[in-house]
Amino acid sequence: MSKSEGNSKNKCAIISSKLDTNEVIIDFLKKAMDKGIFDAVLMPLKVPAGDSFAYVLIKDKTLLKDGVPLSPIMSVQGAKAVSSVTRLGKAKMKIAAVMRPCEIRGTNELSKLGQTNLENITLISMDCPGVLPMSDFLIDPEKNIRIFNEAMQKGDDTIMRPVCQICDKSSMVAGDLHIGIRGAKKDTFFMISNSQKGNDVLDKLGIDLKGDINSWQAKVKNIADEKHKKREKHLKELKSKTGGLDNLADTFSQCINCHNCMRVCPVCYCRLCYFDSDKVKHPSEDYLKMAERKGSIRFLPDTILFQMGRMLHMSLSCVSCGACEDACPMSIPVAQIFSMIADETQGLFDYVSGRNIEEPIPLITYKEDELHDVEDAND
Amino acid sequence: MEMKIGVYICECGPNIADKVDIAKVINAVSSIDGVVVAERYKLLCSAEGKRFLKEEIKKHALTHLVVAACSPKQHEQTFMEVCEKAGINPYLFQLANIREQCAWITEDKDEATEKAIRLTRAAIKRVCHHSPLEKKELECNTDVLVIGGGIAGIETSLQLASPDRKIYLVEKSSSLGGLLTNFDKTFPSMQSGSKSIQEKIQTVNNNANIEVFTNSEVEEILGFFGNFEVKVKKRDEEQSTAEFNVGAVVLATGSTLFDPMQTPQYGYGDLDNIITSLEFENMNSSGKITLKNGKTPNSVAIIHCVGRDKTGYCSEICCMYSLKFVRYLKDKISNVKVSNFYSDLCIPGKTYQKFYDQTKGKHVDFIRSTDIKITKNGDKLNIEYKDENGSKNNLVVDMAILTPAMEPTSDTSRLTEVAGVSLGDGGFFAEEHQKLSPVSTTTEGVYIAGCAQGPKNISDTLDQANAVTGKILSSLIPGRKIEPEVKISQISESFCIGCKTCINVCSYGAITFDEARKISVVNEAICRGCGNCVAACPSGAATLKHFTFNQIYKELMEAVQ
Amino acid sequence: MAKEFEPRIVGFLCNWCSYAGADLAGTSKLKVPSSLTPIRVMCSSRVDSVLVTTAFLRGADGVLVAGCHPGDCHYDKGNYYARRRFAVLKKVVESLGLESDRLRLSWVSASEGQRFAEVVNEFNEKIKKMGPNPTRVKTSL
Amino acid sequence: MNEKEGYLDVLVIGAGIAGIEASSLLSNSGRKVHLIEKTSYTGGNVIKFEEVFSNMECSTCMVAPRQQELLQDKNINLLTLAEVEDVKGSFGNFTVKIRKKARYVDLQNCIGCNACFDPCPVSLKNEFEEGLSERKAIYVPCAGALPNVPMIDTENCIRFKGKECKACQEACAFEAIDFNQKDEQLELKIGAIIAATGSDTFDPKQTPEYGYGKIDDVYTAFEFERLYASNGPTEGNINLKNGKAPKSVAIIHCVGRDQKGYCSAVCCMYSLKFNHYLKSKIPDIKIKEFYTDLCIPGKSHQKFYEKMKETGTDLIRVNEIGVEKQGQGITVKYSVGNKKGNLPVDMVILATSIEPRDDTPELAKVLGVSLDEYGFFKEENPDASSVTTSKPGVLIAGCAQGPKNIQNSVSQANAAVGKILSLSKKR
Repeated sequence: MSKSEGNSKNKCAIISSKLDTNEVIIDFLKKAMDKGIFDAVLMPLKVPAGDSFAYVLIKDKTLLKDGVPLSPIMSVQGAKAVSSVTRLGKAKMKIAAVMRPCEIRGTNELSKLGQTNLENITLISMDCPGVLPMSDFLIDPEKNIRIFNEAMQKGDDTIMRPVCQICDKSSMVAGDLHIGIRGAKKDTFFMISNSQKGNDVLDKLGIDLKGDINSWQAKVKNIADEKHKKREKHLKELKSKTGGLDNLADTFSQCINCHNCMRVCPVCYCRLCYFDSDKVKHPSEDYLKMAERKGSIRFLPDTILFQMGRMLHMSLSCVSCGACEDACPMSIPVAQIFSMIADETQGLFDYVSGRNIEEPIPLITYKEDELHDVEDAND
Repeated sequence: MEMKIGVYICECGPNIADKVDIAKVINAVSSIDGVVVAERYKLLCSAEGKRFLKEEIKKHALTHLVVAACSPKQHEQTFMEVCEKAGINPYLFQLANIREQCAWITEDKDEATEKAIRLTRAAIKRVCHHSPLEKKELECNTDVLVIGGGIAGIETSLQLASPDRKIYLVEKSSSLGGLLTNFDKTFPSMQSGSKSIQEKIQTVNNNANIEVFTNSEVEEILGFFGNFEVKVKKRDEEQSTAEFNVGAVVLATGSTLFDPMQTPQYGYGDLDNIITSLEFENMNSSGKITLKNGKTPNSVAIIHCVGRDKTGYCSEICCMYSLKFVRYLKDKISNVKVSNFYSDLCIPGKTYQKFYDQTKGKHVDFIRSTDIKITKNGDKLNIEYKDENGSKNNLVVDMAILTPAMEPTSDTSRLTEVAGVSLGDGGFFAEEHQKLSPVSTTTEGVYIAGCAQGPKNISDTLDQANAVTGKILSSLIPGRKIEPEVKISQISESFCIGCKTCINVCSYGAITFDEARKISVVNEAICRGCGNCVAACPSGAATLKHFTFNQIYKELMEAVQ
Repeated sequence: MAKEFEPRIVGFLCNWCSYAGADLAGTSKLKVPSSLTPIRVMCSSRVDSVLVTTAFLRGADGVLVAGCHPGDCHYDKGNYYARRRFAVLKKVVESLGLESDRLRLSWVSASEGQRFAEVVNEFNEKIKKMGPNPTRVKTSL
Repeated sequence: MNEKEGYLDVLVIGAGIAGIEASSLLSNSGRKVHLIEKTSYTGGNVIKFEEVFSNMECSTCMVAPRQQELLQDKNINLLTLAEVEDVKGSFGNFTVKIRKKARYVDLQNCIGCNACFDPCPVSLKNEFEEGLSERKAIYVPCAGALPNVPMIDTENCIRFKGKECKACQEACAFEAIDFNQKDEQLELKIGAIIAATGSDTFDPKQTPEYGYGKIDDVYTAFEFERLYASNGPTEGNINLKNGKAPKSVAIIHCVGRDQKGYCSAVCCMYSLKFNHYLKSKIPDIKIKEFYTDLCIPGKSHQKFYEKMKETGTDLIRVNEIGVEKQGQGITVKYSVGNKKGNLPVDMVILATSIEPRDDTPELAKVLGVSLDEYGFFKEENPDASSVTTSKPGVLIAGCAQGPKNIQNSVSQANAAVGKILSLSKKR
């Protein structure tokens, strides 16, 4: 079952505009800043050199025009940006954070983990077409920006990252506001509110929530179902390719223990990763002993332990954003593997990371009567 | 300092020696780094054995001790004491269980020897990573806050108050006494209830060591066992707040009656002459049992178990007080006919059946019934019911008394927040352990007494009040410090990033969040050392003393060698 | 002839129930395979999944986590959390196509000496059938 | 403290759950406790249970840590096989004489290896296991008993009947067996006494209509507890005498209630617990509970009852009931109102009433306290706290005061301690 349809209780407005999606969002933000609804906006901006994109906190509204909400790449996972602004307390001004659905879900997870304070943050998402693989993009940024925009227009995801191609939550509304493109008539957009905060923003802007959301929901469901099928098929194939000790070892044989995947991961929020700490650094005699037993031992050691450990620690919060895979210098399909694991572990508890800010992360709670297939209480 | 580990294998008579080739074990462990001596002894837990160990520790200037012998449940404490006497920290010791979990369960001697080597090696490797741990002592306040001025709170206060222990008794309403002040008599002795409580209230008022706050509510309780800070809001003419410190808190907030308006089938509130048990107590205390029209009832129905379906439990005392009501009625109106509509007679304990036997009799009926409905019949009441065989029946009476279920008082859930305890079955305060700790909560230093813990009679309520007294008087003693558990969790300030996962999984509220530093902090006085937070913490910021990752890792590495 | 495969099983036993149950197996002189190396922890909730994974990847042929029966935890609710963590661990191992049958969670009470012996015997037999854990000799782990 | 100011030590009689809890709490307060126990082991009746209602918690897991602590507690002087012979004086200043029977096994030397059992030539029914298994003349009642040190039953040991047997002594590697041990008499100066001697259960041989003792597979509650116990005679396998598992069971409530004249407060709940026992071992088993009034008071118990009902427990309210042998089987004959019924079953369990221990009158006399009409210790005032007796300084706790569940026993144990500590500080 696909879980990516919009919330059925969502209210929506239909906005008519001849602008493109990026422009519509920026226009909306500008109006909101004019009315003093937001003091600042956090969103991707093209860097001055023009060859990349970065999250920028924009206080001067004249700079809004350079914003690219639907940037062709995910340079930094937005949840990390929100966390850096609010980890130590609520933002001192009202900020609109414009991000992709997976980034918002990451933000929600971090909020549950005390790493963001969303009190003064309004989370705004949009239907996500995916992003380009970082390594592809960097070959010729200018050309790739163009290609990306064309693909986006056509709704073609074949050039996007593999995890984007199998993302069945690309329209999931998990923040306060969502701008919908899918299923919209020409020159119209859906402005969907998902919270009281969202309602208030639209109210102040004089936008009535009276639009009919059905065509967006139908289209979104359609895409999500299709992608969900693709996801299941792809992950199954991946499982057979990487599954088993030999395949797994082969898959990670190129890992250089740089831990970049962990560093860019939005939900890897630890100050110091467990696997970077002294706890997992053992005296050399331990490794010598292992070498003796095995005949030889690969260095750096404990690659699989690191990957499995990270799965144990954060697969329940993984939002399949793909940041890890972009960051892997050895092109290991980390994000795909993590997506596969995350679907399984989250499925144990019927949990979808970041879907709902009220839903507790499964490991901080329990039910008395559950999971009997993993225990053997009576013979 | 250089590590000098002594390893001693206990023969335990033939128990280990016959099953394990001890010489082989000694041989296998002697060469491990840090081991300066490995020897066998016939019985290490004997007086001579302990003397031997003590001398060995001194002779070899040992820094760490490993004993391979029986289960730690048997003699861990024994050998820790030897360490202490010999001048090494008792936590620099490890016991390898090569008797219960090796010699006694393994048939083959080679296998047993091999396993004994494994277990002893693991203990040696582990002990290398032990840290000396010290007992701590914490100052404590011995005063007590008692919330609720009913019989449970009053009894607790009276038992606890003394010149060196001040009691703060906080009551929500304007006067002390609680429900009991309404009772003319109490079962089974039929002594005067209100008189005995008035006497106790007088004693409370005369006790200089009890400060009573009426019309007051506890607003805030911060801190932990031995050191709570309390804020009480007084609803006097001018609102004011009192602040004081105590070492323990007693929740004795009692119970209230189920509201029969929620069960319209009984006609309460609609029809005249249908009253609740509490209303009947008051009517009886006023001296006269009358109908609305001033006449004396000739027939009365007592409806048991009102609201039981909704609350989901038996309130324990209703059958008995219904029998008491029969006595009230018979005392005042000798020829009255009383019919008890009940489902099961619950009169547990040694004295109640006699009370029942002496109450039943002429004009006292017990009708086992279901599906009761009360309707109007002229100026009388018609009780419709299904009898035991399922056939419909009815009875016309002058008056009906409802015995509603007992429920937690309205401020119970607010107080769970204030006192940091949880709600249990039926919405009453949850005890720490259903059987063994009925008056404690999972928050150390917060106790429950009386009907706040669940429906019960006066005698059991007083027992609980005294039980709380026992708990407090044995743990908060003037001049004595509190010794918390030694093997507790600690959270590294430099690793913690404040995700609060540990706080969420702790059953004892032992971890708090330091808002200023944005990190979790373990309260040493509360932590019991289960290690749940350690396994929950993804960053390894939480560690459990004496069960650290490394200590366990070393053990398991030996297990897989 | 090659020596019969002797599994290496790590057993994390909670102090209050399962370790006591294991002791009782001893006091009752029951037969328990020597392949199990017991490791005492105060509560099954102390057993973090990384420890179990470490044991597994270092070549343990089986890892047993044993604690008080649900509802009996000495620390109130620890075993419920332990069960969730174990479920996640098992799912991760299984999803990676590794042998999740080498991991076992059992509830053993202090009076269940017999059950403890049965659990270990059964697990030992199962592991014997599975053969040695290939992680033990895998070079690139 | 001297005689004038009063002694602080406390004597606790009975090392069941109430006695254990009272002793530990007193010890925490810094008091020295002499805990005397008639049998050779601690834990009383509670350690006979596999699980306790309503959470179905493992009883051993619950109590064993407390028993262990008790043995290691330096403030508690545990005297097993001991009984009070004489008490003189008053609150704060009692002189107590105690007779401590010889165990013939040294508590210090014995390491609990049980090597002495096998060579013992005597075999007899094990009382702890309700006679369902055998023991030797040197024995511990069950595996895991604490202290884990055997005793010699001199009534059955052939050496004490004049034979020259020392098989156990020869088997002992620790010189723990000492045939020359003598009974001792101790005199203690103490300030207060808590009697926590527990209770017994009604002997259903007094009610022949249930066929107990005459018909196979009719069990008392305690026998059934041991049948289910994982450390019991069958290691928890519920079997009929013929070795087969029962397919149908009748549980009869209130056995002995008419004779005793009171409701024993716990039988309905433990009968429901038996349901759980039976269903967990034999899922398809058919169970009928025959009862009169369901007495499941308190906030937690009805929930369990409802859970049991969901699993298909059949409860039948009866006014008359009897058990008869019919052919190879058992038939329960009962009447509901005017209707009569017959139910063939494989096994019958009798929920027997709780009654005072035989030696309660004797102990009451020694302590100088009175008994109530049922033979339990009488509390000072039935409407007040039930732990005080007519004699100051002598308190009661647990089932010695009347039938009750574990929670209330523990409450009373704590309450007795509360009374002692609170009174002493004021005295």
